[in-house]
Amino acid sequence: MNDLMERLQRDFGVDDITVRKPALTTFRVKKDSAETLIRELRDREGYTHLNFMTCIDYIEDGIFTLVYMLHNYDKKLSLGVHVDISRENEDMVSIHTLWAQAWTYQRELREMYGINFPGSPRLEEDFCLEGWDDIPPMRREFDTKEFSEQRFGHREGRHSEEPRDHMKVELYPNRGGDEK
Amino acid sequence: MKNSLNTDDTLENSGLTEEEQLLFSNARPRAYEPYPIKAVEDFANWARANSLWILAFGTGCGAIELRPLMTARFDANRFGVAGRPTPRQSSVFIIGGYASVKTLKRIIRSYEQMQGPKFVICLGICPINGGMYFDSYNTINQFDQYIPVDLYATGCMPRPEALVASIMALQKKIKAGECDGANRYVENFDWYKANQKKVIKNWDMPDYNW
Amino acid sequence: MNLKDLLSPFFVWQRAFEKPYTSIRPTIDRPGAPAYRGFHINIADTCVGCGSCHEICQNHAIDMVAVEEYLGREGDSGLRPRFDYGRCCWCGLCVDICTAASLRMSNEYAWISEDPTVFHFTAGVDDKPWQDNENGYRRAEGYHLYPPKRIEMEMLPANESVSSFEEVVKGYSEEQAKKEADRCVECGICVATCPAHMDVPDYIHSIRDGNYEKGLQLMYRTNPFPATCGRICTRRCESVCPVGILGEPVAIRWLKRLIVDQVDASDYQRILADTITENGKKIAVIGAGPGGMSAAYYLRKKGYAVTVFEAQESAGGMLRYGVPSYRLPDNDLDKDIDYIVSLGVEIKYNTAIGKDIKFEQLLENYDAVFMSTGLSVPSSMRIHGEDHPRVLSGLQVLADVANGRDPGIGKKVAVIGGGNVAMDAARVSRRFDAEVTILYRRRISEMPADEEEIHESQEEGCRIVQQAIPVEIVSADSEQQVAIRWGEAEMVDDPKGGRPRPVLQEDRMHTDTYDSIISAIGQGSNLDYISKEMHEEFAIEWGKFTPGEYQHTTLEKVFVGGDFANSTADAISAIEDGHHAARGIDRYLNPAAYEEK
Amino acid sequence: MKLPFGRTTSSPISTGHSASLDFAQPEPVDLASGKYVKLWQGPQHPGITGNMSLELTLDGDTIIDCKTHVGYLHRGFEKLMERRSFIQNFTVVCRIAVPEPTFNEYLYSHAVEEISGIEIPERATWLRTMNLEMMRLASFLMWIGGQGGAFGQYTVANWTLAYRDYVLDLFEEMTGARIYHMYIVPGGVRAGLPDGFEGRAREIMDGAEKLLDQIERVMFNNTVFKARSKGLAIIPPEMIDPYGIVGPNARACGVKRDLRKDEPYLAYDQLDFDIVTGTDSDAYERAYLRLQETRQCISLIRQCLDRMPMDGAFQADMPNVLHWKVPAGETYVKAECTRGEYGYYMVTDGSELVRRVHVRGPSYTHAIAVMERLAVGNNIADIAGMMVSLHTYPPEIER
Repeated sequence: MNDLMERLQRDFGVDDITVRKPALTTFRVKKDSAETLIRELRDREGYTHLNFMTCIDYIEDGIFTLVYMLHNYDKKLSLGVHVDISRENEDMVSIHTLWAQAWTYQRELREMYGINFPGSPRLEEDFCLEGWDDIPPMRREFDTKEFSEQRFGHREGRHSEEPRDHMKVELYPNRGGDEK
Repeated sequence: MKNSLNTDDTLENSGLTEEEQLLFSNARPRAYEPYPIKAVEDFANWARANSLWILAFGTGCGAIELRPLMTARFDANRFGVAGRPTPRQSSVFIIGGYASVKTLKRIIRSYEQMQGPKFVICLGICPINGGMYFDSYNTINQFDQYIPVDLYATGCMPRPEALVASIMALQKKIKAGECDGANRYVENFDWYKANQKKVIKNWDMPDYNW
Repeated sequence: MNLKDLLSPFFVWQRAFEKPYTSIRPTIDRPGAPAYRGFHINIADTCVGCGSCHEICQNHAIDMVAVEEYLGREGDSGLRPRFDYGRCCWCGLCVDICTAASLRMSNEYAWISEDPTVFHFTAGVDDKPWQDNENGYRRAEGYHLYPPKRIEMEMLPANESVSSFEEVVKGYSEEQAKKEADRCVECGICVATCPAHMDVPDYIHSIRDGNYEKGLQLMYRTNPFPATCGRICTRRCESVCPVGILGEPVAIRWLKRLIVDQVDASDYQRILADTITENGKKIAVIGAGPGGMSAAYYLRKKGYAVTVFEAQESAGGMLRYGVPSYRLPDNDLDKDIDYIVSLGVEIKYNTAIGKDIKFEQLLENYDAVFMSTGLSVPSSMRIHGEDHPRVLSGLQVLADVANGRDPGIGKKVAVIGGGNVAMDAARVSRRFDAEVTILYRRRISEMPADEEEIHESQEEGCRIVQQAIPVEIVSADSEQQVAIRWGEAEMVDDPKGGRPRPVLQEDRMHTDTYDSIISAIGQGSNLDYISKEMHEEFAIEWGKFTPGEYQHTTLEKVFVGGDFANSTADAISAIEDGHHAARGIDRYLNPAAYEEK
Repeated sequence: MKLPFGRTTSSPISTGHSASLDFAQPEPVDLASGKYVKLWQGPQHPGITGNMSLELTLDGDTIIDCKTHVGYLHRGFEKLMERRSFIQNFTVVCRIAVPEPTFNEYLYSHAVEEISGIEIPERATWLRTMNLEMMRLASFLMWIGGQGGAFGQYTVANWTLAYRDYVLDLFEEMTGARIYHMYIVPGGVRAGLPDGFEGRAREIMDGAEKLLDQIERVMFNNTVFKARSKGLAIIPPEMIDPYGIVGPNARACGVKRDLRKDEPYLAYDQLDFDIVTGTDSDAYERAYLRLQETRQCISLIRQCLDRMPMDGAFQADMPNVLHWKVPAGETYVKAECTRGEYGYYMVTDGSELVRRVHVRGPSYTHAIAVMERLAVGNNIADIAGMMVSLHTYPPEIER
């Protein structure tokens, strides 16, 4: 594992290498070399299985971190390849030529985060949603509860009290620390 | 040129292209009118109650309990319940819990295609008040806003026994001639349609699926 | 295709003779499993309305609604959970978290209706057919969603504590405190029970965050004696803590103490940032105990010029002279008092009202007067020979020790009484190497002293004789000694339903000789400084005031608080009295500010 | 005739693909020519597993193009989980795969435990293992019924679905619920076994064993079933890795991979079982392999009952879950469910809420990429049987 990491560090300049557990190591790679690196891991290092591909929204840093989870069946090791891209309309290199299921993931990410993967097939088709007219729902700034309340509404007739506030109002209205 | 059954009051079908508008009817649905003789109507209701044909459309989690219901252990067939593969032959629509917006569109389409008199049973908590997914951006919260409902069975999921109980309750209600869901749909058609269109943003089907 | 494969399926006929799977009457034959998670049951009388179920419900299916009959019960918010069966997913987390174990589930599962708006009910209040169902899910033994046991507090071992005045309780470490703070369910029931209504969940939250400065600010909102209360508070909050119903209550007192211990006194000014805008009015406060100083603090914050008159040479009142320093070290008390003084509160020490300055003078010279002179006179045992020189009062012993004087108790001591003063006097005596016997009229379980105090005094070697009624003090052979004649008592049930009464058994009398006898059976107030006419005007009964709203007395300018004006006679009540009187004085002197409300 | 991927209708799959399979989408056909018919199968269709739809382009009754459409069950779990606390999430996750909720519960709990460093007691390990195997048994029983039903064998469907209900009865007794058990909770499990459970479980296992023998005779030895399933939807070995095929679908073509053996979790390293593999890789082989795995389940449940400690703690020491902060971390945990590798990827940031959870269900590839490929060249009548044979659960695709 260390040899591989050293080589990746040398050849691809990967950083942020973290051993999460014996069977899982994650590292970060620049967007430009991501596809080559993943291809190399698949073809030469035996990481032939793409467990999944997903995205984490770090809205506070203004980036999307794409995660490619690769697995080596012989060594029983997994690699989490992280790629940071800007949240603002940055494209990502498509890996649909590497795995058959990759374009499905890319279609999902397009729909859920609004990330573009040029060249990926059927990217513009609806995946889970239909007629979606808001910002992509998995983005952190999208408030699903608010959206649900506005669009779908809730049945009326619900009312709840906080025990503490209720007791203050009912039992000791002029006491406690709330006065100015 | 539009082919309509009733020229006075037709539907716009604005979601369809001009070409498609020629293919679909733009007539409004019509309410069911009971037989003028009460005994005949009662007999019809008795017959309806004892041959409830369920549309085999598992719209949510609830579908998982429909399988035990229909197979050997709970054997709903003895209550006159059978599964039908097409809405045209079905009289009961069991909403199996939550309905995503995408499914709701198909539910509306299937429901409208069903021949009256037709009945809707909602399973689980989600159609009542959102349930588990009350804050989800993709599931509706109050099913009765979109399709009239005859019975609710709460639970998550309601067990097959609860399902049997709700079928029995439905039978009772039908026999009493109180199942007017489909008529409510016709009477408040515009209200239902407006609600439906509020959540279904790509309305590309006829306003009423005959 | 071979013949075997063609014939094999006909095997299915064999099944025709087997028992069918079908249940004949599906809705009746099979109730839910004994531990089925069906509809909810709440034992409304056991429930305390802490709202943990509401808090943990991910579907927002539980509302806490007010139920009239439960409002005002001790340690009860008066709310009960109301379930929305259009939301509930029957996960049972509410049952698991339920602090009172009042919530459980039945094994019933069928509720069918044509109306979607009916699926609500307040469990245990609304009548539902499953309320009496005995089956259904309950939390399993040994399964917890919060730690039921509190973090052990490190204490000085009894053999060490008995020989020094070092503080017995060592206090939590930060890490321990975080763990203990984690146990809080943030219901806020303690806030209502705390006489001062301290923001307990909030400052506990600040411990979890490691933000002690915020914690200190929160505490000073309602209590300017956090270092003191963090050590010796009677902590009624803990007695109602819902976490304590099934486990041990959150150690609120020790957590409070931790916050104060973490903040240096020199940082108080910066953290609390009490800015004072003088408003030109003058207030006199009589007595620099917790009540007086609390009033002084909150009045000062509102801009009043406050003068405190104190008969003793230092401030603190009973906290200084009645509480031994192994429970409340002087420098911790000073930490609280010094901060109040630092805001510009003037204290006139050694100034007794009535002796050094007339009460009427105060009324004349100040815009308002707050009286809080507490209970400082030991009660009499009312037995023959009580005035023997070797009969000491508990208060006096404690005050002597606090002032660094030798109380002169000798080596064999009897303490009469079962309250905190008795325990303190006994434990102090142990620290002077005396052999201590505590005589108490009733049973140990009925002692008014803190359970912890009783336990610790026993640990330290005090012998407690229960059901012992003193009858007479008699002279002993030596002048340095005194004898007491006491009789055993039997507890007799009160026919009126009150608590059992001890009845002296004349045939079981004993006489023991001691070096001294310490009487600690209670205290009364000293109101000599008030003229007789005023006594009547104040309607003082049994030396106690019954103040009106905002601690206001019948005399326009006078507000009272503290032990002689409440029934609980503890520090935290006095602090609240002072705080509340400060509110009242402000309302009285500055009514314009409150008119809008 | 010439079909996309260079296959002919007579041999549904050519086996000569190299490692660099061509993943290109088929060329769209000219519908206006009138030669082809476009047909939607699903979402309202009894032959569809779960709730998804296939957009089929037909030439006669031969499928020349298949597009899958999912999302009918999309509830946005991953979003919902980001706004629920760690304890609240455990009740949500089981809804992701309706017929097999337990794997979600286990993996979610395990991911949380791994990041926060909680060690669960041994008894909980065994209870979890047995719970998972019971789930596998119930799920396979339902699947066998589905596969039988898809080829017209409703008798078998009636048997297995009814028998599955007995397994659900066991679940009900053990966990308090039939479908959504919510039994495996971060920190352990919620309760031990009820009194007399072991005896009843053994009884039901004995019955299940007998039932499986009967099913083998009635269904697997059935000429009709053989005729319809043999040679249907062959997955060649070259497809396995490029398409991410896992579980029985991969094992049926001789790939010896099973997470329970390869990367043992829970108590699997102490249990005695072998990986079942097949050779033919067609629908029949997959079905038969699953039948054998169902038998294996029964043996594993028995082993669990034999070896499980019957008393002791079943929950680790937990913090107060009302304000539980899990330290920042990242992990990917996986388990072998009935369909293969089921995984939870979790990222936490030290707050009271999870930062990101990604749920990896095997159907994601099986029901989309693999399905779209295998459907081509087949008869429309076989589509339902083929889908069932791949064992897909749409809710785990769209979550």
